[in-house]
Amino acid sequence: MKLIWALIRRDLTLATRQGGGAGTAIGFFVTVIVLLPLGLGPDQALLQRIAPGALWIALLLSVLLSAERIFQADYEDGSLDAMALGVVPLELVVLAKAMAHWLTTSLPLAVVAPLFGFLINLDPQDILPLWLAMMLGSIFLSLLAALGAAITVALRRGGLLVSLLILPFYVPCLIFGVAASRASELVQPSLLILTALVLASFVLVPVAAAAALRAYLK
Amino acid sequence: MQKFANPARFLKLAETLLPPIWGVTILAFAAGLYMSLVTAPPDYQQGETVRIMFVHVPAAWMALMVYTSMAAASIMAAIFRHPLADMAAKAAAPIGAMFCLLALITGSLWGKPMWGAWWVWDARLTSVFVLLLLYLGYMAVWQAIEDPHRAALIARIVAIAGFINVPIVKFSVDWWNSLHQGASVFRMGGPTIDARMLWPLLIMALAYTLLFVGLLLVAMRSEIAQRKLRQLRLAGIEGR
Amino acid sequence: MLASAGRGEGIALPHASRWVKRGPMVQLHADSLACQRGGRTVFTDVNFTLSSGQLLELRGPNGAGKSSLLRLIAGLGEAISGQITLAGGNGDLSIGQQAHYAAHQEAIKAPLTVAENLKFWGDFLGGGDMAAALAAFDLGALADYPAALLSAGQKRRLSLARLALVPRLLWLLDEPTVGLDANSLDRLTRLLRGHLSGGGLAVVATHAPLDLTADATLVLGTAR
Amino acid sequence: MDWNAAHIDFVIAAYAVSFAGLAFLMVFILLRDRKLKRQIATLDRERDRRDG
Repeated sequence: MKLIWALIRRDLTLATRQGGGAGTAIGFFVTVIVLLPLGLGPDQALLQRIAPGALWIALLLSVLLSAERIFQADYEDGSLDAMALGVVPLELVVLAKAMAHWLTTSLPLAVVAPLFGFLINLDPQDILPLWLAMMLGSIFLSLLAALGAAITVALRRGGLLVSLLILPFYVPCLIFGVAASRASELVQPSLLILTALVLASFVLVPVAAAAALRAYLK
Repeated sequence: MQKFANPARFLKLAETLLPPIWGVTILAFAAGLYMSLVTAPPDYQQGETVRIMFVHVPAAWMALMVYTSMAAASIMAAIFRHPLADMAAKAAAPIGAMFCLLALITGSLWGKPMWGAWWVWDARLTSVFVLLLLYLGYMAVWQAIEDPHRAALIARIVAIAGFINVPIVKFSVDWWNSLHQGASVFRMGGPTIDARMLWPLLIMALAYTLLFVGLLLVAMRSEIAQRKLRQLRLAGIEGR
Repeated sequence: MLASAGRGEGIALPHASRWVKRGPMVQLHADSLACQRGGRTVFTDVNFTLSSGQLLELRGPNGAGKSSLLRLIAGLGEAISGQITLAGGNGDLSIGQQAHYAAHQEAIKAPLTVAENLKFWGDFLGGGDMAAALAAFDLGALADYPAALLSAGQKRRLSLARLALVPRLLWLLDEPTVGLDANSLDRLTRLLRGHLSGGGLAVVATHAPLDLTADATLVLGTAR
Repeated sequence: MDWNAAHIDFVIAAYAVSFAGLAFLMVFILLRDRKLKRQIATLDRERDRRDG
């Protein structure tokens, strides 16, 4: 697996050198959160009730925003062609790219998200379950973002299509993620189902995304 | 290797099948309408509004059945590399999307008199809504990619992935629904459906299915014609 | 159907050295190949056979399908008819996985330095010889410069350096001489000659003639 | 069916929308089919004229 780690390490250095990745996503996230009280009014009780859901939706949209860039650069500069000729199956390349995107964008977001909960009066004892659920859910979000990116890699205005294609897949993750965030105790059914979703996507998404990339390489 | 299956055989088949299909479809609709509007009894609770069921339920069934057949066609196309299967899925998508839309509209028209709200986050209606998004996503893929062969490869993946997503969404929305509301009051015509209610439902479902098959054959004929048109135009350009 | 589709099925990831086989006759064979791009036929009925140590030169006007043929051989394309087989290579690897495909796009990441770019490809392709790669195109001096600052010619040299980084049986070069100065051209020719004498195969699409005698020449795009 | 029962307008609306939707779908598909057939016919005639 040294070969896969080379790809993840390269993407990490690229993200840190170019910056932008986590920064813009967190910026977008905070903007969405700030808009909520402006739109719904400063009623603390209302905000507290919708806080976990709102944080999850903002996280989901922020990851979606950065989805398009996962394969774009590699497709345009020919790296994808060269990687397809590597000994590493394309499925593992997709997994590595998705993990790199998770480490550079979704994970920082998931770590930071509950901290911005105070803006919308998040109940403090909800912070820990929210954190745990978001850490887990963000993997699923990144993997699906990678699938959306693979499907629209060569399209000019792919961004819109990615959202339309991927949001239906985000529905289960949102439902179980928010349920797990409102947990009385940490580990309970919705968190387990969320884990199941993550594990299932670990297997299914790379296969589908690799097939999509192959369609563009052909 | 994508040898273009000769469509002549399919076109001849469509030519012979279409007239009888249209005939039976009209009969089925006539019988179905008569039975659902006249012979079926009003519901003891809902009164006449239960008749909306005869257009709502078949549309919902068809929306799911058409998406399932699109996924099946995509799997067939992936395994047997048969381009007609891709075209069948592409042709079926708009028809399925229309059924889905009709299921949602009639569902909300049924919900308004029953619960006083145009849209109720009932588990089934929500799943059908997500299904509509899957249809739109699938159709958008064909629009977004010019090269037909490449579009077919991508559309297959979207159809199959979407198909895997449908039960997951259904499960999560049911679970979510039980979390926020009690089991929805929206029972489909009580525990055992009265025979006089069941027959119109089945006849209407049959009519919808026949209409789908007929429209699918015509739409596939158009897809073949469109591909032929594209090749004629390309051949035209190459000549100059 | 392509003899071996461009999917790496090999579970065990073989190490670089097992790829270049000395001795037994390796043969790349294509018969009645036809290719379509976006509904337009690019070429039909292409046949050739290439054995160890031989160079096939592709000639023909732009858009004649030279790049498409190279991509087909690398497994990055799908022929509508005909087959490509590599006899004698490593059985459980596809043709593409035993080939280097140097395309117009150089697969170079601007923020990374020259050394980091090469290091990544070395690691990703299963162990690379950095020193040889840097030396092959005299990139030693540029090793620590970010690729963004390189000129077109230097970028081309970095891209071609991958040929020396990881030994592969079959070289597919798409107009490699573009942007190279005389010195680099000479280095490329020496590298290619070494590859061929070591039993490697090469298919090169080029306008500028290399001062290497091609064993076979295939002209595309005339059968209009 | 009792035509002046409560909410009868919803039932009529539901049926009307359903058949409007299906009719629109049919018309759309059949028109597109005929349009394509005509386009192919003209192109075929043109090609025959050019090659003939």
